[in-house]
Amino acid sequence: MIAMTHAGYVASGWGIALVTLGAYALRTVRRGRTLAAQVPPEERRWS
Amino acid sequence: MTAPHAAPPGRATTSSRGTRVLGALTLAGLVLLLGYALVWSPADIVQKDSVRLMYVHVPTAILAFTACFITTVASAMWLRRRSEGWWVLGGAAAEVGLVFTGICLVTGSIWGRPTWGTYWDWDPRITSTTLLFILLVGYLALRRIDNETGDAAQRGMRGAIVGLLLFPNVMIVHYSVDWWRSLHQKATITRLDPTIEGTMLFTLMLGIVVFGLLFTWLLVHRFRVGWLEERVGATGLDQALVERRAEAGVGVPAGGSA
Amino acid sequence: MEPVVQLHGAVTLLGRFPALAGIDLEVAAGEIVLLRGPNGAGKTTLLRLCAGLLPVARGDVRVLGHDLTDRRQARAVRRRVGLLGHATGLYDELTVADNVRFWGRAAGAAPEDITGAMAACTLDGRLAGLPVVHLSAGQRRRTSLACLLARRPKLWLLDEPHAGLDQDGRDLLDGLVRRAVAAGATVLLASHELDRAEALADRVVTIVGGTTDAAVPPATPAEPLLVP
Amino acid sequence: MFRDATLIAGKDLRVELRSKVTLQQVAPFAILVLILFGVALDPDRGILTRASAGLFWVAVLLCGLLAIQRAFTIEAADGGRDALRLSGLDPAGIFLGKAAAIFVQLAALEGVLAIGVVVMYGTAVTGVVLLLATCLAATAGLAAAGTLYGVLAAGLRVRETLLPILLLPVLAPVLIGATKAFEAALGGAAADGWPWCGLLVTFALLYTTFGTLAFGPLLEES
Repeated sequence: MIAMTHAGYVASGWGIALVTLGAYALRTVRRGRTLAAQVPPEERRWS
Repeated sequence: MTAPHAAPPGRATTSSRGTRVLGALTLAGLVLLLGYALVWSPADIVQKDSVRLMYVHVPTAILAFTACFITTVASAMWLRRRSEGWWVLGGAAAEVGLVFTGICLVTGSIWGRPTWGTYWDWDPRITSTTLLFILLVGYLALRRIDNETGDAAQRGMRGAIVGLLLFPNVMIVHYSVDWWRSLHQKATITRLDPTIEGTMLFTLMLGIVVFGLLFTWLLVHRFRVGWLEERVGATGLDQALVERRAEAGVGVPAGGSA
Repeated sequence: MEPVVQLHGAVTLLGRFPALAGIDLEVAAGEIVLLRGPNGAGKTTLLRLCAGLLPVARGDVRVLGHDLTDRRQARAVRRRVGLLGHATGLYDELTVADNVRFWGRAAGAAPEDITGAMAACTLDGRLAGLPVVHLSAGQRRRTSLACLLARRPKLWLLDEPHAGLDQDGRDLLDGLVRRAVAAGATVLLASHELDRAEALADRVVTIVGGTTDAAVPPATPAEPLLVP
Repeated sequence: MFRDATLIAGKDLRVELRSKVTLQQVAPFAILVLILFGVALDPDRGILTRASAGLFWVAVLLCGLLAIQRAFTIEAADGGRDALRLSGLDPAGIFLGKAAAIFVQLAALEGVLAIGVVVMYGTAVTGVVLLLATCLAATAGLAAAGTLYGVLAAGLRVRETLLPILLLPVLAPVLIGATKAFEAALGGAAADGWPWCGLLVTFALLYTTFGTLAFGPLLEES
């Protein structure tokens, strides 16, 4: 690993940021899928 | 956080060609940013490597304020046009903004630990960002309650007024907190302004661009989720009308205007 | 003369629930129309819709020449309408006189209208100085009626007005209604006391399940839903 | 509009005179808050005297919340909102009337609190002109923003818990401005306090104008 001071802080900071964003993105996309299934295709103007 | 794989168009999802391209672009940018932020950009002489957190803290702060601005504009447009789209956009921007504000605060306090030795500091930016977080929580709480009334056009007034005031409030809070704290820190160099130039400046700019793309991608998806929630809600109305009229032993209104 | 109240296919939502699901109704000037129907049929909602208090989800609604689908006109109607319902809008801490004076002056009534209204509702004696919180339901309703009288509305919307009134209270109410109609007002009332209400009304309209299109007048009332 | 405002303010204040809620419940609460600060912050080490400006205004803020919630429970009593809509009163007048009534009650509470702070915290009062100006401007801001968010939260089921979280972050600048202006006045450097007073005046004007415009649609919707 590259010699780095405060490695723990940098890793945890970036780690938490990416994990939170990832989780939020997945949750949103999954919610989108379940909702999209209940709506007739023409209502979804983007696909 | 992979961009949605090439789902066949038409399959029930909120992704589209546009979001897939945007998603791929964001991912590539993120990899590049991580390279620069963690490896290629130099450590700060004073703070050493903890400065690498700046590349996530500063962009998320900027995008948090942008989200509030979008919500205020969306609320203003809703007040003028009363169309559902603006109402959904207001909510989507606020929610994505809340996530970014949360990340900004967490990375800010982690970054503060090695530099100041404390997880919290009455630094004007941290204080006003925290108040911004609570303003967003309040706005979203109000919207959740407002969502219970069925008629989309009529119910959004409360949320729109608070939404309209969101960005002005953020600015007033930011200005007064800044003014309040600057009385105490006239000469000190706060850790947020280490001298930035060269690769550090480039990495920061890259960070702002990449997180901006991510923000947009999330906003588009969250908007579509909100839009679908409205559609599901709306279809419910016709169904409810049929059930209600069934009580009176009557079918769908013969001449009733749609 | 254009009818005072004109509804066609009117739909109104209370939350997500379509309290009114297609109402067709016409009330001519000077007419007294009785709304009949089981609990939860939407009678109260219909009265509040005619008062311009609820948004029109679908269909068209015209009251006193105003199209209520347009919010500004809905607000303009309210000044010319009197709604007497379960809720009286009275301030408990204030006295009867204070309440009638407040609501009267709010509607721009002249002082003599206010004292006249209180006298007409036999409230000018000992009752006037009593805080509303100590009044019986019937007395509260008479005070609320006085507030309505002071505003001289063109359209009277009465939601079970006889409920809680004693014998002479009901005679008083019927007298005031007849006098108002003679003076050019129109009345739409909902009531379960059919004997008294039918004596007063010129015409009866039945509402079930939030609609006036009921195929057959309900022998047995439909499953009543809990609707305000 | 101002005729309606005086009518509403008169009604609210008469309700208050009759029910004496602010006098018998909110005022003692104000004193209680001061005592709690005293108990919590160990009166001997002079913290209370130094922090009296900030503690005063936090107490005012908390009492303000109660006064605002009270102002709108009166309306919700017995179908009051429908009656208000039917009354033909100009919504802007209703807003100004209710804000004025809250302003008067808050001013009275601030009087009580001021005496409490001077007596209990031993604060020497200097720069009285700035103190009064700050009180006027801050209370106007509190009343205007409070009335706007009050009617907004009033129609909702969870209004007791929603109002604080909506209103207090918005009032943070008022708390900062008022405290700083008071500290300048009490610290003898009154000149530094006037810019903060300016902030309070702008805040009050902003919210009064916005409240007058937004009150109608808000009364309409909830």
